[in-house]
Amino acid sequence: MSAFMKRDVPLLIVTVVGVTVMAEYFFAIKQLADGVKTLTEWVSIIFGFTLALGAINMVIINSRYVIRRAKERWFDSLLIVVGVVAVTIAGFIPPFTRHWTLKWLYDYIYTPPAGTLYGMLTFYMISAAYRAVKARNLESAAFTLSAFFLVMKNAPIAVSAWRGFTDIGIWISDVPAAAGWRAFYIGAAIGTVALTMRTFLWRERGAITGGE
Amino acid sequence: MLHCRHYACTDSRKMISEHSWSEQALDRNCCTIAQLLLTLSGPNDCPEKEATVLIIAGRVVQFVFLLVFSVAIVIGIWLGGRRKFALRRLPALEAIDEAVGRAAEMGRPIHYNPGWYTLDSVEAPQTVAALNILNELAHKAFKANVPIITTLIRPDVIPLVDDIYRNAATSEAKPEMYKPENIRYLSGEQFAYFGGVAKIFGVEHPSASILMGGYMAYSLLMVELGVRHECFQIAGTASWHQIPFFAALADYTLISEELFVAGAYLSQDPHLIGSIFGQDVTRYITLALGLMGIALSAVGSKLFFDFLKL
Amino acid sequence: MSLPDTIGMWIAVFGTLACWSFLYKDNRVFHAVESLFIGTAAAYQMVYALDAVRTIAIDPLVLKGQIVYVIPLVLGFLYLARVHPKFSWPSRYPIALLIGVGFGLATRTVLQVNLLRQIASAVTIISSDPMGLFSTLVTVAGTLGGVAYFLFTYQPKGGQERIFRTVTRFGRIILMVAFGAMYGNTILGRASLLIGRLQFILWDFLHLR
Amino acid sequence: MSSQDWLTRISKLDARVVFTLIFILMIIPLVSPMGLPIPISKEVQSAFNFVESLPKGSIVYFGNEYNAPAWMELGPSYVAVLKHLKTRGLRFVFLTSFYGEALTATDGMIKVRAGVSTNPKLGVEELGLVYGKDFVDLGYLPGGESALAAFAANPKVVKTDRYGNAWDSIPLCQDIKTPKDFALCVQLDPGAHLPEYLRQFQETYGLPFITITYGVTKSAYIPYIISGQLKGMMAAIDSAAQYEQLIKKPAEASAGMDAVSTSHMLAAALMIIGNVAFFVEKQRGKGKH
Repeated sequence: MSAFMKRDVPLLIVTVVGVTVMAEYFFAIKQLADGVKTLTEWVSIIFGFTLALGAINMVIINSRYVIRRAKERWFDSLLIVVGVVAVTIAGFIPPFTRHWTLKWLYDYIYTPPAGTLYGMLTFYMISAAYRAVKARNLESAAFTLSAFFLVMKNAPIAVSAWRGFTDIGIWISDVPAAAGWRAFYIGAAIGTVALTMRTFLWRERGAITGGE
Repeated sequence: MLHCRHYACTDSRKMISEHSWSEQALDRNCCTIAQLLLTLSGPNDCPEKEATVLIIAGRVVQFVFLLVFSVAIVIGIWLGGRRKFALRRLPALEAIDEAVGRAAEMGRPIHYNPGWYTLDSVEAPQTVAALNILNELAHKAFKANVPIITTLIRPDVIPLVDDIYRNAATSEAKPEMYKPENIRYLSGEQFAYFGGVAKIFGVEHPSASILMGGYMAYSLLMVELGVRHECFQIAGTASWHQIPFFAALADYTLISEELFVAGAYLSQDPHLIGSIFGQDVTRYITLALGLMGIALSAVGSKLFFDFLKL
Repeated sequence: MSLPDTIGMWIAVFGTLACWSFLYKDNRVFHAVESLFIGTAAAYQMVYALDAVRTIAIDPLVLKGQIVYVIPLVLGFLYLARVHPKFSWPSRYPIALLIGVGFGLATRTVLQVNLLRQIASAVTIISSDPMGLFSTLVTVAGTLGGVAYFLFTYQPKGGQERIFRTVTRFGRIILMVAFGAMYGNTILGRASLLIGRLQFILWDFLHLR
Repeated sequence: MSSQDWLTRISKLDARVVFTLIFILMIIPLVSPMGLPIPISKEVQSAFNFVESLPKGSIVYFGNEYNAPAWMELGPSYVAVLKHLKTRGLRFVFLTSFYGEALTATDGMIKVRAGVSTNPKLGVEELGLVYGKDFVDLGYLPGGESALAAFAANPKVVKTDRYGNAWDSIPLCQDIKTPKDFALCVQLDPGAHLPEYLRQFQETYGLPFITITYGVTKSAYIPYIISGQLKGMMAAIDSAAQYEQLIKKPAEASAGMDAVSTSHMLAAALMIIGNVAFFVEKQRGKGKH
């Protein structure tokens, strides 16, 4: 197939769709609004297929490990494949997603590790604070001090010892930290607009066509 | 006729909140499905009067700025073809060569993750920026015979990574480096994904871990995993809620806008470098706008705020 | 409590302990639990998304004959065709659609949300008492310095260089203050989740209260 | 042992030692509470005051959006507010429109499913609430903001409650004709849906709001407090503990606050020690060269 169909048409779709979605926000034109509504609906349909592709990718790669009996690996891969297949079967038996097994899987297989690992972040945050949050230079000193005061602000025992921790903590987050975030957001905004323009003008296309 | 209660005339619009995602929620308002032409009569009495103005009230200034910024970038791209611009060094991007060099020396792979967001989300540019970096990285790595293991939390980028691998392997004349099994989707649940990455680190011992794109809570687990396995780490994100962990723990960090220019920076394409100059022009405009606002609000004028509400 | 719930709860406790074991050492039990988690999570999300495809697209197509839904379904299948290397390129079409929508959504509001409003709040004078004025000064200088930090192509000459370096360094410091504050603040939220887990194990299972 | 060894050890402390310290310091206060004082913040105090000021029999609307894994961030505040409503003799209505899970506070299984308890019973159940009279659970009305708009325009759009009882058969529902019949909206917010709620209920009907949200969202919502759109806000476990103190019914959050204190003090102490060790080592390094 020609480079036109393989490369140029997809790039053209990106630009046309992107500009349409942008225009819909600024202009009160009914056709545009309807068009974008249709597009977003299509996107949500395609999205379902992307997850299917993901599951297929997972099953293919992991069944290879199982078949090859890959060292240190095959058992975990088998569990992954079993997990995918079991839930998929449960999900395709009527009444589909309203089947109680799915709810049960969600409640007891899906939620507990997620919640636990979320909570485990505490350990990593505190140990990393010890290992890495050090005043090596002015920048990291700023990081360290501001982290320290916010920690103290959130500890009731520290605040009841000295009310000042609250005031300092609030001042830091409302004044210098807020200024820092603003600069951060402004940078992100400019970067987004620039990347969008480079993409829409087909200048930067490493991601979309693999650099073709 | 349908009356559109536009946001510009409500209290909530007057409030300025700090965080972009809540703002994005604020911005989704009913006017996107407006069936009528709206008024431009100013923010205080907008709902009822009708005039034939095409741009939705409250979005005029945004539109003008978007236009001006886009034009600045386009001019930058054009100028880039005729002039050479010098760029500030970005150590995090130069460290990519170091990462590849180390991996080649040790004979180990590099781990890459292009972030949390799907291609159709409002944070899609972060993911695309991350993939642009992966494209440059793949060329360097495959040239040095270093495999890249890309772990994914979003399956919609699988084809893009596959294309990048294939083209990099072809253009570096290393067809054996194209290995689709090095693209691994590990579920869209961040903590399950983390478990999968931990397994890969334990078995394949990557020498470097490069984390780019938008992130969620798992960012901290990822950098700590890298520390545990003594990986050389380069991390970059424009997600405000995760950048602190990268800044504190990774060897090199790309902050906010630096992530978006990374692809252009690495490619060394003069047009793209020109567009970075365009970005700086928009920054001067932003600074000028800010100074103007300060001057006006110092003399007690509300003009600046009224202007922004247009 | 029903039997499935009782069994489920024991699995949940086991899962919690298995995850904690990772803190001590990378181990097989942790990976087994995580592998099961990966597989179920991926399939769970897929099943729900495909169920949505059924209600959004297939039902209207089959039951009401809305032919237009053929387009997104075909685009979806092009994605799946990727599995075969020969049919890899057509998947660029649905991807292009996704990226177009994503970029459009991102760029249309980004200036309002991340730039104009931020400037508006940066130039608001907080109050006229000395502390308020000082705060305003820090806000304004911090925001402008931070924005200047991101300049990529500006090449200062001679005397400007020192001023420029000072301004951008100040901007960088302000960014670090923001990052540090976020780091410190995040511990609280994470700690409360850990406390929930600990209460579960200590109080409900070990009855240590 | 020379001070040199001591310093090297301190600065190269194994992460596992830190993990153990965290475990110990968080477990001790949970097993034997110390009852450290809990200072009350302005947002929580004003939320409490507002609920106190509502006349008996008022109806409170709960925008019931949340997901199970985050129970500890939202749940304790939620239960504390429910307890307060009951003791004040107020009635309440639950409705979910963003999160399909539609888990509700009175369904004690939520705590079990959130993995924080094996006891499918919540504190509120002991208060003896009567379904249909004291509270009603309208379940899940899908559609996000458009669902909110529909409900605001005509509450009867929710034809049945969660259990399939018809609207007209529920005594409490007879007192709900428009959103103006609500005295307050308590909104649970795990994902920045407050603006949508405010748009649909406050701008049109002037409904007062209290939000219960994540710790990280707190600073984003402070402006709403300043502008008076929010009567109060609870964010993360510390606000929940404060509310529990105000209603004088200490529960899980209050019990957890000692652990918050100890973990934060540990973090602060480790930061200080790490930096002192770093500086002393740096000075020594300078002395040598």
